[in-house]
Amino acid sequence: MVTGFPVALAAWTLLLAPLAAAAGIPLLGLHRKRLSASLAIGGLLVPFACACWLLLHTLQGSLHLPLEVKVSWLLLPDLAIPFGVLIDPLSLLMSLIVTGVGSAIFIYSTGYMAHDSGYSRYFTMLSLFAFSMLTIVLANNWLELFIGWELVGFCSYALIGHWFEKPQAADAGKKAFLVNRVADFGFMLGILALWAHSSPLAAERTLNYQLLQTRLPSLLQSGWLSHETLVLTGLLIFCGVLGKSAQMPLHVWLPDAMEGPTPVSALIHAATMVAAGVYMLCRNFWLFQGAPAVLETIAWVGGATAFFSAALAVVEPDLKRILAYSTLSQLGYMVMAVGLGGHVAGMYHLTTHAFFKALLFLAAGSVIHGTRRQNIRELGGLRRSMPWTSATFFIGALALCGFPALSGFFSKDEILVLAHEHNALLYWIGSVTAGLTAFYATRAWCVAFLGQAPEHLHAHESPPVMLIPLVLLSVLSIVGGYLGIPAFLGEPAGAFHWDVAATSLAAIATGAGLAWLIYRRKAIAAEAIARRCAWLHRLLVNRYFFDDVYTWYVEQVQQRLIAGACALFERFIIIGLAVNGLAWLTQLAGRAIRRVQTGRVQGYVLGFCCGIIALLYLAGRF
Amino acid sequence: MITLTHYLVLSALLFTIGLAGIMTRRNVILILLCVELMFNAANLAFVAFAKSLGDPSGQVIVFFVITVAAAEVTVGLAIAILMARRLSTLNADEVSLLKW
Amino acid sequence: MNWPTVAVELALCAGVLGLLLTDALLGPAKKQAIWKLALAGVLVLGGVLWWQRPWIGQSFQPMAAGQAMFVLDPFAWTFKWLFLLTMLVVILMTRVFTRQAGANIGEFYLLLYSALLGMLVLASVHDLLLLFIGLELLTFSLYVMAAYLKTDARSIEAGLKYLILGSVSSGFLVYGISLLYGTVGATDFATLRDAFATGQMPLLAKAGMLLVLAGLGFKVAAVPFHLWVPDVYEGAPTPVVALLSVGSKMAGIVVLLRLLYSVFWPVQAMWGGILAVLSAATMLYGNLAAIPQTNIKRLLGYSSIGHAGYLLMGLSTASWFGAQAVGYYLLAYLFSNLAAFFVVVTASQAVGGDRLEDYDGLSRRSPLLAATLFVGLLSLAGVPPLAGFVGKLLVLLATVESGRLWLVAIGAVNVAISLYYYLQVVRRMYLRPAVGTQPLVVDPLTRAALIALIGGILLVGIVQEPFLRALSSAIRF
Amino acid sequence: MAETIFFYLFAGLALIAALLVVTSRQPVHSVLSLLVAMFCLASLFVLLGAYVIAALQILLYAGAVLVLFLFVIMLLNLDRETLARTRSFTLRGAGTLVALALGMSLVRIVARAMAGRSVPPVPEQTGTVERLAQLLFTKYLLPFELTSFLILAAIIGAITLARLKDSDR
Amino acid sequence: MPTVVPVLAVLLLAPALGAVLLCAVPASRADWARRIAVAATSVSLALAVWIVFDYDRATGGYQYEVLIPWVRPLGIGFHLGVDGMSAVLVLLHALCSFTGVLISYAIKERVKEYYIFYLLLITGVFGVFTSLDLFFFYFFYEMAVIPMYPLIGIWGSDVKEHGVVRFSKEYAAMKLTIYLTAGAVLALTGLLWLYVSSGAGTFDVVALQHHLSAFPLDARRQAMIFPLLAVGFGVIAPLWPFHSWSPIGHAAAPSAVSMLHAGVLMKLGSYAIIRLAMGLLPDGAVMWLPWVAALCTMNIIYGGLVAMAQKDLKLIIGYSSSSHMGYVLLGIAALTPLALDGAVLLMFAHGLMTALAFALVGHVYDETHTRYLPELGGLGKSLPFIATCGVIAAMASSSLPGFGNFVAELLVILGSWDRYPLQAILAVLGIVITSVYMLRMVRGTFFGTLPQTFTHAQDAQTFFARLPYLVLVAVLLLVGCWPRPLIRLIDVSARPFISTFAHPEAIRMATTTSSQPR
Repeated sequence: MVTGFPVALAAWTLLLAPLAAAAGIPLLGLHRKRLSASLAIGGLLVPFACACWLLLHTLQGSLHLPLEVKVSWLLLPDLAIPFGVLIDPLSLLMSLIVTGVGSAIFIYSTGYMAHDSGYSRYFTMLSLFAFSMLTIVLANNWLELFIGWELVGFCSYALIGHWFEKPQAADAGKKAFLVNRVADFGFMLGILALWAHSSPLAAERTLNYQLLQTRLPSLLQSGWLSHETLVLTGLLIFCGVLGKSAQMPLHVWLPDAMEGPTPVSALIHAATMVAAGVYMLCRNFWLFQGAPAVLETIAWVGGATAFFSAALAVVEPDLKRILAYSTLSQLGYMVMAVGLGGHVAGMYHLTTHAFFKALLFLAAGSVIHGTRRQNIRELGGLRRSMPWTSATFFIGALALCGFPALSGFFSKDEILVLAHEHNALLYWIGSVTAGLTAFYATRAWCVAFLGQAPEHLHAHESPPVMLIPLVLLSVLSIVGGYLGIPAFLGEPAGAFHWDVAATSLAAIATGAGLAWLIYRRKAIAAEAIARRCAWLHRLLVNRYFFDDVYTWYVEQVQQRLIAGACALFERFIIIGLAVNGLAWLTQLAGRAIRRVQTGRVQGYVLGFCCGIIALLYLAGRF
Repeated sequence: MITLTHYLVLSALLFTIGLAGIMTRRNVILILLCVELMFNAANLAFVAFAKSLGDPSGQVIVFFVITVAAAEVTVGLAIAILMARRLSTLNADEVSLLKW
Repeated sequence: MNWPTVAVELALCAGVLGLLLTDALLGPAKKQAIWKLALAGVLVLGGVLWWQRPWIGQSFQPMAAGQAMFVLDPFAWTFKWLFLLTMLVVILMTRVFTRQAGANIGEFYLLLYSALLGMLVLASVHDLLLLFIGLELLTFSLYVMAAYLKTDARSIEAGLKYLILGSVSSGFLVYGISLLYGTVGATDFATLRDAFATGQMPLLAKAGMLLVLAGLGFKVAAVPFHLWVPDVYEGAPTPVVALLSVGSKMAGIVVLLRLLYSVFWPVQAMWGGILAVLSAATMLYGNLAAIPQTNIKRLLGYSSIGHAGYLLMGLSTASWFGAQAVGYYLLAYLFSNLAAFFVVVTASQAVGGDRLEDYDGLSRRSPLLAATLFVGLLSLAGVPPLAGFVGKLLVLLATVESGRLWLVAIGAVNVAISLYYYLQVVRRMYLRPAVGTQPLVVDPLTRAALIALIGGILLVGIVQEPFLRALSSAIRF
Repeated sequence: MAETIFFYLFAGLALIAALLVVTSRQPVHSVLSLLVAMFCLASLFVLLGAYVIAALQILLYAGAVLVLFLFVIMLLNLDRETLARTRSFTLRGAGTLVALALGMSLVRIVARAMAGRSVPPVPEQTGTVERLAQLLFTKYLLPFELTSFLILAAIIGAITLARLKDSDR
Repeated sequence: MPTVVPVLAVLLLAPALGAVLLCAVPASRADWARRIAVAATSVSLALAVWIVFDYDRATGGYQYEVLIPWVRPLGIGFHLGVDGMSAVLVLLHALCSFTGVLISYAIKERVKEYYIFYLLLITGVFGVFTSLDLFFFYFFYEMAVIPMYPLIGIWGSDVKEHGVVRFSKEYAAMKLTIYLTAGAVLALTGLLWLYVSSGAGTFDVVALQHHLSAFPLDARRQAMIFPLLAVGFGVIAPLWPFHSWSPIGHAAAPSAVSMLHAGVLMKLGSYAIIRLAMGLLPDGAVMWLPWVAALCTMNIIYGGLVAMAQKDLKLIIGYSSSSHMGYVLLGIAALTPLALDGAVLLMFAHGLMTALAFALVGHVYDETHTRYLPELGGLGKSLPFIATCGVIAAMASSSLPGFGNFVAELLVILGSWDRYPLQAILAVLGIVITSVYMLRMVRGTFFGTLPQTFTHAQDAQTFFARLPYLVLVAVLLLVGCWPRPLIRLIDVSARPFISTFAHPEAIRMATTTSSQPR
C-alpha cells in the first residue's frame, strides 16, 4: 500500500510543475532558447511521470482513488474555499492526456518555433496553459475549476495572439477571449446560484463537488433548491461549456483561432482546452442527471454543432480550418454523447479524439512548416516529398473517419449506439455527420497529398524532432481503441451492435467514395455541384453568417448605439448640463450681481437707503 | 401745546429732505450741504430729547456733532476742489470710472 | 482718574504731534526715511500696551462722575494688539508707496496714526458718543488717505465715493444715537444694557439700534451698505486698501461684538435673525460678484465682502462660542488679507498694474511673492492647513449649534464658489507663462515680512489651542 | 400760547428753507436758504432752552461752515446747474421716492413711540454755559480731547488734498 | 496602547518632512529633489509593510495609536490609529506613492515644485487613512485635494481629439478641485451637524462611536445626516451622478499624479463612507444604503459602457476606475462581512492595478506623445516590457484569477448576493464589459502593425525604470495567488464593524414608532 507523503507529493507536483516552469522561464531564461525549451518540456514530463506512477499504483490496486489533497486558499468564517487536487479515474485519465499529448506537442514545437522571436514567451504561455488545464482537471471544487477555466482562456488569448504584429492574429485572440468571457458570464452565474442554494445556512455554503453531490438529493426534497432553479443552474453551467468547447452559438472563435501557431492549435484547440467543457460535464454529471430537460438541450446542441460544422469543413480550402471544423464536429459528438446520458462514451471519444486530432494538426503543421502554404488547393503530391508526414496524416485521417480497427471507430461507435438507443433522429444526424466527416477527410487527403505537386512548390520533410511526436501519436491513434479506457472509467463497453456498426461503415464508405470520385478521379466537377446548389454553397462559405451577425452587433449595436449613447449622455448631459451648466449659472449670477455696481455714487446712496428700509422691515418681522 | 413729538417729526422731515437732496442733486457741494442738513436734523432731535429728559448731556452731544460736521465739510470741500481741478466736473454722476 | 488705562492712546497722540513736528523739520530727502520713525512709534506703542497689562479690567473715569466711557477690559486689550499688528504691516507696505505719494508723505503717516488712534479708541469704547467720535476719527483719516494720489483720477473718485457714503452712514448713525439717547436718557453702554435688560425694547429704541447697526454695517461692508467697497478698493492706494479691508473692518466687528453682546444681548432673537439674513446675502453677493473680476484689488474687495458675510454669520449665532469663532476668523482674516495685499503692493510696481493678466507667470519671476499670494489666497478660501480653514470651520460649527442649517448650507456653498475665483489668480500665477522675463527682486525686509506672514498663517492654521484659549478669556463682557 | 405760535412759525420756515436748499438751481441760493434754516433751528433751540447751543449754531454753523461753502463756490465759480441728462432722471426719481418712504416710516415710528410726552417747562439752569462746560470737562473729557485730534486730522487732510503745488499741475 | 515609537506619526510626517526639506533645496538641483522624495516615500513604505505584518490579528481594533490633545475645549485631538481595514489602505497608498515618485522621474521641468506638491498630496492621503479625529480627517482630506490643482494645471496635458483640444488641462484642474471641495464641504456640514447633535462634545471618532452606541441619535436625525456624508464623500468615491470629475481629472493629469489620483484618492471617499458615514450613523446607513447600491450599479454598467466609447487611453482607464469603484460601493452597501472584506480588498487591488495602468499609459504618452487610440498601434514590438505589463494590467482589470481583483470582486459578488441579487448579476455582467474595453485598448495600443512614427519609442530598459512596474505586478500577483493573510487582516476589523448594523426591519420599525433608546 502506498499512501501519505509520496502520494501527496506526486499529486502536488502533477499540478504545480508546469506553474514552476511558467514562472522559471521569464525569470531565468528570457532570451535563452535552449533553457526555456528544456524548462517547459521538463515542466510537463515530470507531471506525466507522476501521472503514470499514480496510474501504475491504481492499476496494481495499491492506491485507492478518489484521492483528495487540499489546502485552504481562502479561509473566512462564512466562506472557506480550498485549493486542492482530486485524483480519480476520470481526472487521472484526463491529466495523462494533457501531460502526454502535451509533452509530444512541446517537443514538436521546439522544432516548429525554432527561429521565432518570441520563443521563450511562447513556452512560458504553453507551460502556464498546461498548469491551468491541470487545474481544471484536478480541481475539487467549482471555484478552482472556474479559476482554471479563466486562466486557460487567457493562455489561449496569449497564444493565439502570439504573432501580435499580424492584425488578424491579434483580433482572433481578442475574439476568442471575449467570446469565452461572455460564456463565462453565464458560467459564473451558474456557480453563484449553486453556491447560494448549496445550503439554507449561510455559513455552510460550499462549492465542493463531493459535498454538493451528497447534499443534492436532500436539498431537492427540502425544497431549498427547487427543480426550476436546478434546471436554470444546469443551463447556466452549460453556458460555460458552450464557450469553452465552442458549441453552436459561441463556436465562432475556434476557426479564427487558427491564426495562432499550429502546435498551439494542436494542444489547445484540439486536444485539451476545448475538451475541458466536456470533461466538466462528465465530472459533474450528477448535477445534470436530476434535470432531464437540460440533458435534452445538451444533446440537441451537440448534435446540431456536429452536423453543421462538418458541413462547413466540406467547402473549406484552408487545411487548418478543415481540421478546426472537424474538431467542432467531433466536440459536438462528445457533447451529444453526454446529453444522451453516456458521459463515459463522451470521455472515451474525447481521449481518442485527442490522439488523432493532435496528430492531424501536427501533421498539418509540418506541411505548413515545409511548404509555407495552408491552402490545400495550392498543395499537392506531398506523398512523395514528405513521406513521413503524409503517412502519419493518413493514419490520423482514417482514425478521424472512424475506419474500423482504429481508435476513432470504437469511440464514435459507442456514441452512435447511445444515440440509436435513446434518440432516433439524433442517431440519423450522427450517421450522416460520420459520412460528411469521411468526405472532408478524404477530400483533404486527396487534394493536398495525392496528385501532382504544383511547379513552384518545393516541399521538404520536417526535421526528426517534429517527426518523432507524429509517429508516437499515430501509434496512439491506432492503439487507442484497445486500451480499455471505458473499463478504466468504470463502465465496460457494452455488446457490439452490429447493425449500428454496419450503418456507420456504409455512411463512411459513401462519404469517402464520393470525395474520392470528385477530388481524385475528378469524375464530377466540384464547381458544377457548387453552381447547382449555389445558395447552399454561399451559406456554407459564409459560415451561416454567424460572424457577420456578431460583427454587426459589436460595431453597430454595442459600440455605436449603447456605448455611443452613454458617451453622448455623459458628455452632454452630465458634463455639459449638470456640471458646466452649474458653473455657467454661477458665472451668470456673478455678472448679473456685478451690474449692481453702476459706479454712480447716488446709486450707492439709494442702495444704502433701501438697505435701511429693508432692515426696518426685517425688524418688524423678527 | 407743543409736545416732544412735534420736534421729532420736524427733525425726521428735515432728515428726509436732506437725504432726498443727496440723492437728487448732482453737484457734490450741494450733496455736502444736504449732509449738513441731516446732521442739523439730528442735532434738533438731540436737543428735543435733552429738553424732555431734562438732562443737559444731550446738548453736549450736539456740541460734538457740530464739530464733526464741520470737520466733515472741510474734508468734503477739499475733495470737491480736488475733483473740480483734476476731473474738471463737480457732478457726482459723471464720475464713474470705477464700476463693475 | 486712572491715566494708565488711556496710556496707549496718549502715547499715540504724542506720536501724532511728534510726527507733525518732524515732518515740518525734515527736508524732502530725509522724508523717505520717515517710515522708520512711524515703525518705531508703533513698536513703542506695543511696549506701552504691554506695560498696561496690570490695569486691565479698569476703566477711565474722569472725576468719578457717572458711568465710564472708556474701558480697558481683556477684550479691548487683545484687539488692540491686533490693531497694532495691522498698522505695523501697513506701515511696512507704505515703504514701496513713498515714491508715488511724492512730497506729502509725512502727512500720510500722520493720517495713519490718527486712523490707528480711532481704531484703538473703538476697541475700548463704552459710550455711544465716544463710538461716534472714534468712528469718525478713523473714517476721516481713511477719506483723506483714499484720495491721497491727487494726480490719479481713480483715487479721487474713490475718496469722493467713500466720503459721500461715509457721511450718509454717519448721518444715520447720529440719528440712531439720538433715538437711543431719547429712549434711555444716557449714551453709555452700562445704562443702555440695564434699560433693555427686561428684553422689551420700545419701538424708537429698536429703530435707533437698527440705524446704529446700519452705520456699523457700512464699516463692515454688510450687503445693503457695501456698494462702496469694490470701487474704493480698486481706486484707493493699496496700503490704504489693506488698512480699510483689515483695520476698519475689524474695528467695525469689534464694536458690533461689544454692542450686540453686552448692550443688546437681551434682544438677541431680533438682531440674530436680521444678521443671519444679512450674512447670507453678503456672502452670496461677495463671492458671486467676485467671479467675473479682472482687477485683483477689486477682486479682493468682493472677497472682503464675502468674508464680512462669514463674520456676520458668526455674530448671528448670538452665542459665546460664536463670538470666539468670529474672533478667530478675524485673526485668520488679518494674516491672510495682509499677506495678499503685501504681495499686491510689492508686485504692482514691477508687474505694472493691478490687472490679473499682469500676474501671469509670477511664480517664475518671483517664487516668494507667488508663494505668499498662493498661501494668502488659499487661506482666504478656507483650505487646511491654513488659518482661514479653522476660522471658517469654527464659524460654521457655531452656526450649526445655533440651529440655522440653511445658513450653514449657504456658507458651505460659498466656500466652493470662493475657491473658484481664488484659484483663478493662482492659475494666472502658476499655470500661465511669464509676461516679463527678468525676475522681481524683493528687498530683505519685505522678504522677512512675507515669510513672517506665511508663518503666521500656518501657525494660526495648525496650532489652534493657544489662540482659542486667549480668545475665550478675552471675549467676556 | 406764544410758544406754539413761535414753534409753528419757525418750524414751517425751517421746512421751506430746507426744501429750497434741495430744489433751487443756483448753488448760492441753496447756501443762503440753508442759512435761513440754520437761523430757524437756532431759534427753536432757544425755545427748547438750549441757549448755548443756539449761539453755537449761529456762530459755528451759520458763520463758519456756510461761509466756507460760499467761499468754495466762489472759488470754483459755479454757474447754474445744467439739467441732468434724461437717463439719470429715473435714478433721481427713485431717490426721492426712497427718501420719502424712509421719511414716512421714520415719522411713523417717531410719532407712535413718543405719544404725548410733554415738554416740561424750562428749568433755568439747564441750558447755561456753566452747566454745559462743567459736563464737558468732567464726563465728556475724553471725547473732547479726541475731537481735537479729529479736527487736526481733517485740517491736515484738507491741506494736503487741496494744496496747489506746482508739482501736481 | 501607544507604542514607544509613534510609527504612524513617522509614517505620516515622513513625506511632509520631505516636502519641507525640498523647500530648502535649490530649484536647479533636480536630482536632489528626486532623492529626497524617494527617501521619504520609501520610509513610509517600509513602515506600512511593517505595520501590516506586525498588526496583532488576535486583538484587532485600533493599534499603533498616537493621541495628542490638540484643542481641548472643542475635543479635537491629533489621534492616529490603524485597524485592519486602514492598515491595508495605508499599505496601498505607500506602494502607490513609492511607485508614483519613481514614475515621476519623467517630469523634467520645475521638478522641485512638482515634488513639493506631490509630497503634500501624499501626506494628505496618509493623514486621512490614519487619523481617527473628524477635524483632522477633514483637515488631511482637503490637504490632499488642493495640490491636485497645480499638479494637473502645470504638469498636466490637454486632452486632444483628432489633434483638436477637447478640454484644456486648466479646465480639468479647476473642475476637479472645485468639484471635490464642494463634495468635501457638503460632507463637512454633515460632520459638524453630527458633532453637534451627538452632544458628545468631541471630534474623536472612537469616543464618538462609544457615545453613539450608548445613546444613539434618533433614526430620523441619522436619516438626515447620512445622505450629506454619503453624497459628500460619494463625490470623490465616484458615486454615479457625481462621477464626471474623475475621468476628466485623470486624462489631464500627469501620469504619476493620476496614479495617485485614481489609485488612492478615490478610496478616500469610500473609506470615509465606511469609517464615518456608516461607523457613526448605523441606522441612517441601513436606510440609505439600498439607494447607494442602486446608484453604484449604474456606476458599474454606465461607467463601463462609457469607457467602451472613449478613444483617449486615460479616459478609458478613468471611466474604468469609476466602474470598478462601483463594485467597492456595492460591497459597502451590501452590509455583509464578506462583501465588506471584498470591498476593502478591491480598493487595495484596484488601486494597484489603476496605478500600474496609468504608469504604463504615461510611459506610452512620453514615448509617442499621443494617447489617442486610433493613432496608436503595434507598440508591443518596440516596447516589449511595457506591452507585457499592459496585458497584465488589462487582465487584472478584467479580474482574471491570479490577480487580487478577481478575489475581491468574487467576495463582493458572493457577499452582496443575498441582499441585492440583481445588482450582483449586473456586477458579473460588468466584468464582461470591463474585459471588452480593456482588450480593445490593449489591442489598439500594443498589437497590430507598428506605424513608422513610433519606431524610435524606447522601452523601460534599466532595472530602476522597471522597478515601479515590477513592484505593482508582484504585489497584485501575490495578493491574487495567496489572499489569505491579507483577507484575514481585513476581516479582523470588518466583521465586528458589520455586526453593529441592526437588521433593516428593526430600523424601519424604529423610525415609525417613537424611537426608544436602545
